[in-house]
Amino acid sequence: MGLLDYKFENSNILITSLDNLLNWARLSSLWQMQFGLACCAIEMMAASASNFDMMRFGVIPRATPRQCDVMIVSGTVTLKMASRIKRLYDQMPEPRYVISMGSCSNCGGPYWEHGYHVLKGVDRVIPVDVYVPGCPPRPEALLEGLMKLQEKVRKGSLVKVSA
Amino acid sequence: MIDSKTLPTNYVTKPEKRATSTGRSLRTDEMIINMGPQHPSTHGVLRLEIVVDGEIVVDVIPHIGYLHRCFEKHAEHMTNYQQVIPYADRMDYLSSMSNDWAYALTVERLLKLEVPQRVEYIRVIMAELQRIASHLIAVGTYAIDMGAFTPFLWCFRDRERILDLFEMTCGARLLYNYIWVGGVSHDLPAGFVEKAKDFCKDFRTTLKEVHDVLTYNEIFVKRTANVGVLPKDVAVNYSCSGPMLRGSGVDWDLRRDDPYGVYGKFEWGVQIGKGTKGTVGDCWDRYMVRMNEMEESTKIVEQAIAWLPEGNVQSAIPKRIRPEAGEMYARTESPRGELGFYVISDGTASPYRVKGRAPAFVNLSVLPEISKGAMIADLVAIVGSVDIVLGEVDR
Amino acid sequence: MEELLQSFIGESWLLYVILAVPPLVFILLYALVTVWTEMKVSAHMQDRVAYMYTGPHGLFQPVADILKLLQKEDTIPAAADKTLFRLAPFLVFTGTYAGFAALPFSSAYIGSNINLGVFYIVAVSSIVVVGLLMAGWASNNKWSLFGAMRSAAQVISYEIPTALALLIAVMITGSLNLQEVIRFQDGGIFNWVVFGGPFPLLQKLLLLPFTFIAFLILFVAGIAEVNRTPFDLPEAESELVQGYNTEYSGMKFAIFYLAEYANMYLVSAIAACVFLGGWSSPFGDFMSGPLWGVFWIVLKGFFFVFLQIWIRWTLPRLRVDQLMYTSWKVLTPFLFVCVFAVGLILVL
Amino acid sequence: MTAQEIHDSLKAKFEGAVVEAKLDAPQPWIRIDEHRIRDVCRFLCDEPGFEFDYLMCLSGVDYNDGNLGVVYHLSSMPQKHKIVLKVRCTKEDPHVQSVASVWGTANWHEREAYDMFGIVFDEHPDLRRILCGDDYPGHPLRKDFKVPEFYNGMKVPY
Repeated sequence: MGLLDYKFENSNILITSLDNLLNWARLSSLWQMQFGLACCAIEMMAASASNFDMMRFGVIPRATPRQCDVMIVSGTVTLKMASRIKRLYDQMPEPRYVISMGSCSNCGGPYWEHGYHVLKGVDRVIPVDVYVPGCPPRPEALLEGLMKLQEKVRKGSLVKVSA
Repeated sequence: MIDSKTLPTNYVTKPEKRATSTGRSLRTDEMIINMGPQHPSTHGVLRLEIVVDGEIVVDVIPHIGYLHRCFEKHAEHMTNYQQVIPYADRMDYLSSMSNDWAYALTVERLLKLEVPQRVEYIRVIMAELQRIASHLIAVGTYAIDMGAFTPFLWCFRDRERILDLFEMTCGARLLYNYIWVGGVSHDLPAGFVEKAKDFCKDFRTTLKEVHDVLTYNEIFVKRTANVGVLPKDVAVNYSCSGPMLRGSGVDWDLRRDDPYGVYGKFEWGVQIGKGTKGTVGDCWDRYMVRMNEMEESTKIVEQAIAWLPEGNVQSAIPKRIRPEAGEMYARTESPRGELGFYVISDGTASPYRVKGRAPAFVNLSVLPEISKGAMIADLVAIVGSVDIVLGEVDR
Repeated sequence: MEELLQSFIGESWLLYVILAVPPLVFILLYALVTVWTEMKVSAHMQDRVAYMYTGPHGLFQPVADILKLLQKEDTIPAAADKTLFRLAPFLVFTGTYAGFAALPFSSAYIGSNINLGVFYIVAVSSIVVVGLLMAGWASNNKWSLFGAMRSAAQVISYEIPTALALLIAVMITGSLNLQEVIRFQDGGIFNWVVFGGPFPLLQKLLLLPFTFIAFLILFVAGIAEVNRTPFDLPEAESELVQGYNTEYSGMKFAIFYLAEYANMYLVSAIAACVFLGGWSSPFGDFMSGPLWGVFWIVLKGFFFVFLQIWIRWTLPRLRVDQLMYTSWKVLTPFLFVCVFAVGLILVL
Repeated sequence: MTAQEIHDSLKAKFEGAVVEAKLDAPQPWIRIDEHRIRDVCRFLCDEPGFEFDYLMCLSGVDYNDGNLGVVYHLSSMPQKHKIVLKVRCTKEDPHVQSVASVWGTANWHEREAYDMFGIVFDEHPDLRRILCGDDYPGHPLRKDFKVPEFYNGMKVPY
């Protein structure tokens, strides 16, 4: 959530166009955290490599969570890793988004039953915006997930939403 | 990233267990840094607890287990020997084909089963293509560790061509579930042979490109030669294997020395480190062994394609395999080294115990030995040259 | 330009404000262009296309980046030294921006036409080091601290070859004022200091090897001063995460980023001024004049910025001891020889 | 050297250390007393003619009859022969001698066996859990292991 999000009482033409501009900036510059967990990380790397080139969408991998907008949880989250992921998520500045990539981080994937050391879904520790299914998802699927996230960002608003 | 102070005390090694620098007249304090689990150069979720004296690494304590996915427990709980294969796939996700083969080979030996000749050839083709793909990632990420970004993307570009070949064979890009006990899941599709031939032909150009921009680059040589030297005896004592062992000048390759499949029929050479740019067993040697192995693998693939026999791709085995009670350890040469599976059967349809002997796990354990006294930048170079896959280290 | 403005508004503080604005505008515009160019150039070296969906060929991407960074939460770590943490990025940018003050953009415009221009730029760019050290220390992060220590050591070490290389040009041109240095080289490509300056042929030929080496070293040391590959140790991604700016987010990080890019141009422009005739046209009187001057200096500056980008995406990174070795045991001795030889040739 | 010869020499050299052997199995194995395994390994590693310099694998096993076991797969690079050694210990008193001083690689393998089965390797240089967290309850690969309901506040079962 940004500084101005949901701070205005009424909507008018100025605020809506500012909305559009700010959302456009956010969605076209989703810097990704350079952070791989397991098999899916390789597909994530493939998605940022030459053939799929995630940078077309303005996604740049950054090494530090402080400069990231989107965390792609790519792979199995183990119990030992979960606290670290939580911490990394906490270190990211708002507005921040999470893409859960692959079945493992969605729900435990193939490790759901006997995985005594596997967290069954990363959404048990941090909130997730987009789930990308697959084991592992193809790079195209990740790009689709990214576009879904962009759609979500586009819907953000500065205007207070009444409950 | 994560400050050691805020973690429970048992996460940091006790001072008396750590090596310390001595012989300084000026009293200086050492600093403990955590590299990882999120760090650009740890190739996944490895955590290194580094004790540094300025830029000099005094001690390294690897902490693993951040990707412990309970492979062995899952293997015990499967109702069928074949069902373990997808989990074996996910062990070393950069060389799934080799993992499948190692597991299938173990069970086949347990069953005393001979597979059709065509299967053997297909397996060799797949395993060698996989070796190239895996080494391409190793070399590419190594380039990133050294600060050169471009070779990484070139490597990935050409790896995609191998993945295309795998995809047309079994439909998956990364985790294939292709090599089964007793055979392979599908026969090679039409057009595979031509495409593979084309790839082998073009691939040598890529290798030359990488050689030009990276291998003989003066800065790269300076960064890797004489760094992280792993002496022969230490390598053997720590049971290192694969490029790690061969980089230290040990002429040992399971494809030749403990043969399996049809490797005996092909003409190729075992590549060992020669210390061209520095000492035998340094990072440059390990890197070079990988580069040369890719070339040798291309040769093997070409020969295997040329001699590919016709025939069945599945041997007649029951759907539920019940090997007689017993145990078997079989080892294969995966891209990272000796990949072994130790399978105990109790006569039922599910394995009693499966232990994966992961080469990266063993290779990583030698890291503290070879990185003491190096600089932080060297440590990155050394970790990169070990070529670990955390999925395999932690299983 | 200064005289012209003075005739309009007289000697007031407004004059200096107006004089100070053009470099700032230039830096902002230039950074937008260069960020985009860097990504596109690197992408085409790597068989990619990079930005595509923000405007034609992603042309508005830097704008989106800046707008996004503006919206980001401005985090300050709890354990950080908050005052220094806030101050550091501005100090870094101030150091760079102050350097632009003595940088001539054309025969008619220079922020401040001081006599000691070259000396001033060398001196004032050292402020950057203080800022970087501050950033690394205040972050209370071990990787940041490493980055800061490295960058301090690096920038200070490479200041010496830079200064010596500049000294050679100063010896030849006989002035520390950058406008004078450029005027000295006016009159075509062969009057440039890198080709020996406007001297008789024999003297030119004698000077040529030394000036050329000095120019190359200035360029290399310049890359090191702005912390770019192969000298990007302070923010070596694979070693130190992001180095001194690991803990910085949002606009503070953007200012670091901006300062880095501005620095790139600064070192390129200085090299162009003292060795390649600055704003003077390579064709003598053809295409020369105050406005053409802007064109030439920006073109020359951009050429070297492009070279820096090219090098960055090709070479691996040096290690910290090799970096020091290069500065103290290779570049500096070479330059001492050059300084001595150039002095000898000039005296004879 | 065949398994029979190795077995005979071990029997001659270490009286009472060889507990049991199965030499006609596809991979012949010899069971050694768990408190003498290090000396046996040291002998096999150093003695000319044996030279088992390469520990391929070290696995813990739960035999589900109240016994735990450790299996050592040895091979020799110069002699190109292999042998399997085994030891057993009870679940109540799971103590086995460490061989980390013989082969460096045994260090991590033994830590893994300790982590997964709770087998304590005496005189191991640094016996800590390796894969699971330090505060993880139980030893997961034992057949009687029950998955904890919660770990550090995180629900474990699906």
